[in-house]
Amino acid sequence: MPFIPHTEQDVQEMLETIGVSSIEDLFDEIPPQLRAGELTQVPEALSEMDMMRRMRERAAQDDGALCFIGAGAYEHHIPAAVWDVATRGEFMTAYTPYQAEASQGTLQLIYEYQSMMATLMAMDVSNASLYDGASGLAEAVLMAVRANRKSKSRKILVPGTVHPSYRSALEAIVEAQNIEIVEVEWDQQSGTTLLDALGPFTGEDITGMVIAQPNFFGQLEDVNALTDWAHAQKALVIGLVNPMAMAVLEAPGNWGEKGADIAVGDGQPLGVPMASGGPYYGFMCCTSAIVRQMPGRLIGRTVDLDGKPGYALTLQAREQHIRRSKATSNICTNQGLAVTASTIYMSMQGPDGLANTAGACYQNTQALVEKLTSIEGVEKAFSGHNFHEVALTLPAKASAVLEKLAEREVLGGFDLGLSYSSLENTVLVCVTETKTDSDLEVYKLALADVLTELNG
Amino acid sequence: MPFIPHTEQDVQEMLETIGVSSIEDLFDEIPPQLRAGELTQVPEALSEMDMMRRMRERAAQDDGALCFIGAGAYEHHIPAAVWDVATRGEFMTAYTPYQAEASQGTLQLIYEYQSMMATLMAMDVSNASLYDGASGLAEAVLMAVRANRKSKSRKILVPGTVHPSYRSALEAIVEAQNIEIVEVEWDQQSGTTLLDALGPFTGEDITGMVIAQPNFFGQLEDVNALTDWAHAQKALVIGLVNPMAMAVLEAPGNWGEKGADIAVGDGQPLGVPMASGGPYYGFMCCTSAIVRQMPGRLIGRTVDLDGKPGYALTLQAREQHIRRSKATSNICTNQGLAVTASTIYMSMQGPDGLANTAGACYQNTQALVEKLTSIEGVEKAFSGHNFHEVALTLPAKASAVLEKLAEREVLGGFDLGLSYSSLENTVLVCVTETKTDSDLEVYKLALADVLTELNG
Amino acid sequence: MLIFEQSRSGRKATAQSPAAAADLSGLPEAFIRKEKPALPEVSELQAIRHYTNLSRKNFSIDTQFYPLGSCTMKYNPRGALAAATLPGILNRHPLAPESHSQGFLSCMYELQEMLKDVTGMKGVSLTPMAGAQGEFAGVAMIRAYHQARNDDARTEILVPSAAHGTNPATAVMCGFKVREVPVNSDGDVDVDALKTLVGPQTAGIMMTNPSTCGVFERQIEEIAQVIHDVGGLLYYDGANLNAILGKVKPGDMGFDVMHMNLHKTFATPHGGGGPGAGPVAVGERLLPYLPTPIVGKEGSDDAPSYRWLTDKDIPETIGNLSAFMGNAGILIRAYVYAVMLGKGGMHRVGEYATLNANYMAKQLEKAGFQLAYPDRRATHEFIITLSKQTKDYGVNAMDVAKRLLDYNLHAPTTYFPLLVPECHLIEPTETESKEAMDEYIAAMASILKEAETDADMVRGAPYTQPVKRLDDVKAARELDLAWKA
Amino acid sequence: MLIFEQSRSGRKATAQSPAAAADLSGLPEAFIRKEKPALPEVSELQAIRHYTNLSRKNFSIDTQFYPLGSCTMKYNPRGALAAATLPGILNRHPLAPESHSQGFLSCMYELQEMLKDVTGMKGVSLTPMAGAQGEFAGVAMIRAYHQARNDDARTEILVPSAAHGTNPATAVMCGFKVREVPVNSDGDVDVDALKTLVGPQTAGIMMTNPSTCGVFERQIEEIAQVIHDVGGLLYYDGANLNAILGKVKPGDMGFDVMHMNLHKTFATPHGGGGPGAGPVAVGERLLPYLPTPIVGKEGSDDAPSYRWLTDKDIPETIGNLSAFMGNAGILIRAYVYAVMLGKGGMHRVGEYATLNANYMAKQLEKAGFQLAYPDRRATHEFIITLSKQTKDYGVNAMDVAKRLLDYNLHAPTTYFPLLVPECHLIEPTETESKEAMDEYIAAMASILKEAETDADMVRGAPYTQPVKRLDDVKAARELDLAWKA
Ligand SMILES: Cc1ncc(COP(=O)(O)O)c(C=O)c1O
Ligand SMILES: Cc1ncc(COP(=O)(O)O)c(C=O)c1O
Repeated sequence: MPFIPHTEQDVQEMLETIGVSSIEDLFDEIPPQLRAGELTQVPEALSEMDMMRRMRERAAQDDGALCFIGAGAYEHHIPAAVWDVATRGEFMTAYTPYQAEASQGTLQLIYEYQSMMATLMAMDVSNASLYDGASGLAEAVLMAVRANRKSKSRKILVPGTVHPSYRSALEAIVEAQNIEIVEVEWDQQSGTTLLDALGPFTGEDITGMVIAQPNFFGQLEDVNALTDWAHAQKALVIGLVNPMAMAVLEAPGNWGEKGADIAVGDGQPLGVPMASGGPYYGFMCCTSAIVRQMPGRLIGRTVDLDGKPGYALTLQAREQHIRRSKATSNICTNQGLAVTASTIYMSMQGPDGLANTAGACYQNTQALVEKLTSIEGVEKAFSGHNFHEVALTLPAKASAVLEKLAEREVLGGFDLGLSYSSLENTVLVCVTETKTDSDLEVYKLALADVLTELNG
Repeated sequence: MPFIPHTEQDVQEMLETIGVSSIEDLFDEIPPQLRAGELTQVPEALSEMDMMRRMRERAAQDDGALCFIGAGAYEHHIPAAVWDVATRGEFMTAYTPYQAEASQGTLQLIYEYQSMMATLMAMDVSNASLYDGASGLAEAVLMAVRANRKSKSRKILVPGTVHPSYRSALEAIVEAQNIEIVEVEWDQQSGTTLLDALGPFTGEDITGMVIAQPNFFGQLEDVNALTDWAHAQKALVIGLVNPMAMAVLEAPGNWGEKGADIAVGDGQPLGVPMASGGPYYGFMCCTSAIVRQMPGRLIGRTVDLDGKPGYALTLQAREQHIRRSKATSNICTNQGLAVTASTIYMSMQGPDGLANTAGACYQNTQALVEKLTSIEGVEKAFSGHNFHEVALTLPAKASAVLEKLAEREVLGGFDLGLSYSSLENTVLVCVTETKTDSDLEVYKLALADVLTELNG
Repeated sequence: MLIFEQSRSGRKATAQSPAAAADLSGLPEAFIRKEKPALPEVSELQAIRHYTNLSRKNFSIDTQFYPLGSCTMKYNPRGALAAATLPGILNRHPLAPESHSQGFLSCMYELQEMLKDVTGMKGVSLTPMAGAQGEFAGVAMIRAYHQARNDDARTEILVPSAAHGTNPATAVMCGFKVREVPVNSDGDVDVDALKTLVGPQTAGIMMTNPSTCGVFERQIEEIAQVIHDVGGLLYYDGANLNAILGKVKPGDMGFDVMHMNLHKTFATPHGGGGPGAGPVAVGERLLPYLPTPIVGKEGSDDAPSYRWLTDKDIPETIGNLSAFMGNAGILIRAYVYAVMLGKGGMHRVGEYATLNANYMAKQLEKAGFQLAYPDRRATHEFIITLSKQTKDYGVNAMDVAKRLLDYNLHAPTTYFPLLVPECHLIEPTETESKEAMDEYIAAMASILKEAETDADMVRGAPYTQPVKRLDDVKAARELDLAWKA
Repeated sequence: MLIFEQSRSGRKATAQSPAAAADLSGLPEAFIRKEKPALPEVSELQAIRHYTNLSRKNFSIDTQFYPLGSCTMKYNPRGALAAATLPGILNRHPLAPESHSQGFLSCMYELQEMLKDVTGMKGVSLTPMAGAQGEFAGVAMIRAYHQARNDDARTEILVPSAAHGTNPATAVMCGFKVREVPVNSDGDVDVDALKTLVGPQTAGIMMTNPSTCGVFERQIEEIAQVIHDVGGLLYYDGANLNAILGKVKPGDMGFDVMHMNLHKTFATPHGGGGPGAGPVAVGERLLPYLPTPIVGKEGSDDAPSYRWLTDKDIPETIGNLSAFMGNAGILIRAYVYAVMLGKGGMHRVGEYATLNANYMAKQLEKAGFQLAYPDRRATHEFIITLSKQTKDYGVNAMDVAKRLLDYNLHAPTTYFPLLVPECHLIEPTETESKEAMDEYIAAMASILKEAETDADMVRGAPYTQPVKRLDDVKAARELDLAWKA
């Protein structure tokens, strides 16, 4: 019996203690007509050896291509130590630190995580994690509505340059909350949100505004101006950022005059593998002023009976297990282990290491742009500046090009036509520090080849 | 500076404390003419990311073929938990448990290992490990010479069916000890050591005799008869065995009337990866009577000041760090981590699991023999019984066949012609529990194909 | 000591990032960060030593018996970790083209099918990232269902008083009002009261069965009838599925929609608080509303091909709840667990989980503890109440829980469900041995003696942990949520 | 509790072996095992919990400062583990054909070349499996060299009295008599005495430089002259290579043959006692005798091909010392370490190892401890002698070592080298931070105070470990080496 330790004798002794004659008897309160028959879609058990063989075969099917896709999930080097330590049984197989005295490891780690994320975002505080960036954005919007008591409109401005899946998740999650999500148009030339586009909203009651940096196109937004504009409307500013980029780009807490009120995003770039989309984690930081509106767990530093420092869950009255229907969110289980890995990752990078890594992403992206735009008909879709993603316009349909590139084992990027009808010929390409010059050359040759094939 | 934590300030403070002005000054006792110039064969540093990329590329070069080679290293399923636990920092980055109180983890584990290995071999005691099976055999021979005080001849009988590399390592290691290693001829028909071949030695002063089970050809030796014959000559019996096989085959301690005196072999099959030949470990067991002649570390159970059970290095007076030139061996560092993995492996198999695994090896081997001998000209080289290796005679030179099989990504076995001139057309094939029916079919089809190509 | 306190300015002892800073001069000043973040500057060894030592301050399944009720702290097979970290799986980009995803998609598809089978449902979406998000998806589907029928009056979700906090919190997130349904003293829902609560305003009910009282809701069929009769739907909170896995299918009990906690029932690790996975399963009526994406299968069984189903395939979907497909890596682990368990193992889970809980309940009762529902069968978990000990010795449920830590045993869930005073909710799971449970039972007996003879000592517990009891009030009053230099 | 004590007959809670027993009826009874081995029968969870908890009873580099002299307990990069466990490396059969080995062989060839460079030698064989086997290979080559010249009179190996125990033990295994060379009070070899010991009977000398006294042997050139003049050869025990890595090459000092301890200098993990790797390097004269196998390179640098060199290529080889090529997996780790260190890093190792040792030596001296060689520079390690404390307070080197454990610091090497009474041999290594050393220095100062004020307490240490001091006499007298039911 895989995983079940009982011997025949154990079972007999236990049944005797209970005073029944078979395990079956223990189910005698269940109406017989409800009892399930045999499972038909669950095959016979495989041993670990056979399972691993199957999984190796399946993994190999998907493996091997050079990946230039970003669009919310980024390939970075993860130090071997990060997951070696994170998967230690004591971290991996513990649960939520309800018994603080027996969970100081996890608790102190999360306190350190909160500290690191707060400083990286230049914000006062961070929570212990939300599910991912997209659902995190929804929680940030809900929080802004709770926190901005003076605003009555429940209106949130969301630029069209925000990740399309984030926007749809946001819609799905806040759907029942009577919140008005207003899309702000983006500028086709710069691929960013211009102050002009906000003109119509000036003077209105705006509850909050989302500002992405870099935005979905990889373009840098004028976050200072946007933040100041939003604050002038008494809106709360939600900075949606790539945390890796914050090692070199100005962080939400320092945007404009007063800084963003909430910073949110996906922590995946910080030591979490791409893994088909998860587990990642949503990080969320905010100013002290509104911490009591934060969703998710918070760890505080305190002292024990002897006055010794220790760590514990705090402000639990915001949470569902205490406040039930009045909680700030229904979140319970969060993304602890991914946070554990990220914390170790950040400690192994330090401020300079992280800046160098982010810088290498930027440089490599510039280098690829140079290479690819040397191919006739390939051009940067937008003016302005990028971090490590860039929209390139191709002399062919992006979907066709990407398919042909994949046949050459190059995953060339994200087809922007899927989300923006005006961008059918545009591909969103990402280059991180993991790519070498020869990788870029492989991409270039493959693309030239594909375009020749498609366009003759 | 990879791995070196010193800041500029640290260095300055430390130099001041020492009272020198530069690190260079610390080397002022070294004659200047001895100072090395720049290293020319060590390239510039790679980051972990770049190193891993290189290593992944190199690993991929060697990966992917189906392996039917045995000949001393065996592919077995290793439960994922085994090395997950063995590579915990506390096991992996500790050293020899000199400070017993701070090493009870390693010490108790070795005590458990000794217990497991002793019961698996049906012997009284086990040491904590030697380097590998081959060097372990040499240590066993040296031990037998020390332990058999009544024998003066220093003559050791070693059947020709013992692994050729083990025999050459034995020669190399005992070379200076004035020991006579006598090869016992093997029977060409059965591929085993017959009592007949021992006739000439009956009545002589024999110090010890090595008996392999299974032998290098995978054949089962008549261990009972051989043991009794050797004991009749007052020789000590050294059983050289595959520990996996001992789950189903009679163990050295139970051979013949009195059982072997020493059991030795390579522990690799018990949870240690093939890894190009090591690290494996040599196990060694013996009877209580001769334990004081054992080489290597021994862990004993004792009590602490409070009478609480604990574990410590014991009988250290056999070892080099105490006895120096009078030690039983020069071994110091042994193969601790491999032993750690094996101990966990054995605990996760149990007696029945190990027997089932060994049994599956045997069955799969039988199945492959049946398949391959259905090809014309392919035959079992020897009569008698096998465990999980078998010598097959081919209608072509083994070296040529193996080369062509490798081109088809089948590593078909070991070319016995390399070690036995009479067996140029014979290949030693191994099948473990890791092979499926379809693997065997792949081998059969490839072999048929190769033979057609070679023989037209 | 905090990692920050080990930091030294300029320490760069790492092979983990490019040695040189990049040239950022192409970027305008306005975009560039002015002040470095105060991340720690430590060596690789310092980081490893620090976090390795931190880990050693945790209790965990791998190191202790951990009978945390409602959380199903069962053995997390290491093989699942090995499979999930195979490079082809770990490094797959979520938006990789289907041509480079067939291996992964086939696993997800098979998992969907297995989950349909064990739940007795008609459709599964794997995307919710934990139980609570599964609840959200489920209740959002109930909402979508009523909306599609223009049945706008359905503004209430019923929740038994014993329910987990996520249930009412979720109902509110989905725009409903919450009405509590009372529970009888035998742990079953008060059906008469229920009948008075339902009506055209009833969107549905959220139930856990076995309930959080650790008993099987015997009138479930009647309850389903009552709810369905008024046009409501039944939501099944699958947190307790372990109790009946392979024995009863929620779909057969009349539930219309449910989530599973794969980090409980399917043995994926809890990770110090997560990540989990909370797939939803639905009956016929809610199929059109499943959250995206889902994996579809095309072609023959011999040469299947798999593809993502999105809002183009499921136009009435409630939408996507995350950027990609949820916690894929956890889903892989759950798939692997199911594959290693197989049909036979799947049937055994509920059996042995139930056997263990009933054994512990009986032994603790013999040892002098009071069961909350002494006349009921325990399911996979059970409740004891320490009201008597609280009254007699001034030793309450929390004191006993803390004292257990000194016996190197993790405490059970305390003070939940709220309706049983001074309670311990104890869930051994099927992967614990009789010996482990006997040790716990002996510890409880011993603590009971200690309470009689030295209540002060018990109230001061624990004594053997890295810290003693912590000042929670100070933590909340003098908020310190981030280290400052 | 032992794993055996958790065993229950018939427990088969595993997905780790075929579920059914095989049919062995094809094998004659005589071959078949009659009685099962008494291996433990436990569940996967029990095994994991047991061994995880056992590991927690160890000190290790990953959890503590571990300044064990002569052992170079430096940080073991986790990246080396990751590389060594890549499937193509981990699963390569040692006898795989060269067509399927080019990746592996290229690493081994490059490692050989790097080791030649750092040692200043002409040839390297990677095969010895630890330092002691490297010593064996080296001295066996010295023997082979003299034998090839029919120089049969050379029956003696000289060994300084401070030498590690493996040196004399090895010489004896190679058939030599051992003669001890005295060491002066400044830690250098007594060259005058040496001159009286050498002659036509001298096969060679085994030396460690820096010596085990933690000082650099300043007269090494003269010693080389003396030995070479009488026709002997010089063996370099590379255990202390960390002190001079990138600074001095043994080949330049006049050594003819040496081993390296890759588990020290090249940062491969010590594994609770091993495995290590002890490659040998030789000068011109001993090239023909190197142990097999070695990796050779053919073809151009652009399109190299690698192959095994065996006794066919090296007919005078002393032979093979293991079944295959030694501890390949450790060699891979060492290769990775060298690659990540690079030329620059390699030069830094000796520098910072030396800086750390000299700093600690000075601070401990200031704290009131007596250096064994106060007028010498420390190398990568240094010795303090606690003779005074032993006399004054009855607190000896062992007591202080045990007390350090209570400060959560691993003890240094004690009572080695034998010629310094009551000694601690302390080696911080270059990967430890100033803070870690300061903590150790403070602990030592504190223990000194304790010795003055409460010697009994110190003599009873440790108090914080899983056990107190163990009864070694009982362990040896009432031998219990294996559990019996
Ligand atoms: C009964 C019950 N329902 C719902 C949940 C919420 O699940 P999750 O924590 O995965 O969001 C839990 C988990 O703690 C639970 O015990
Ligand atoms: C000086 C010295 N020589 C030789 C050795 C033996 O090396 P190994 O333990 O690797 O066999 C050691 C190791 O402990 C040592 O310190």
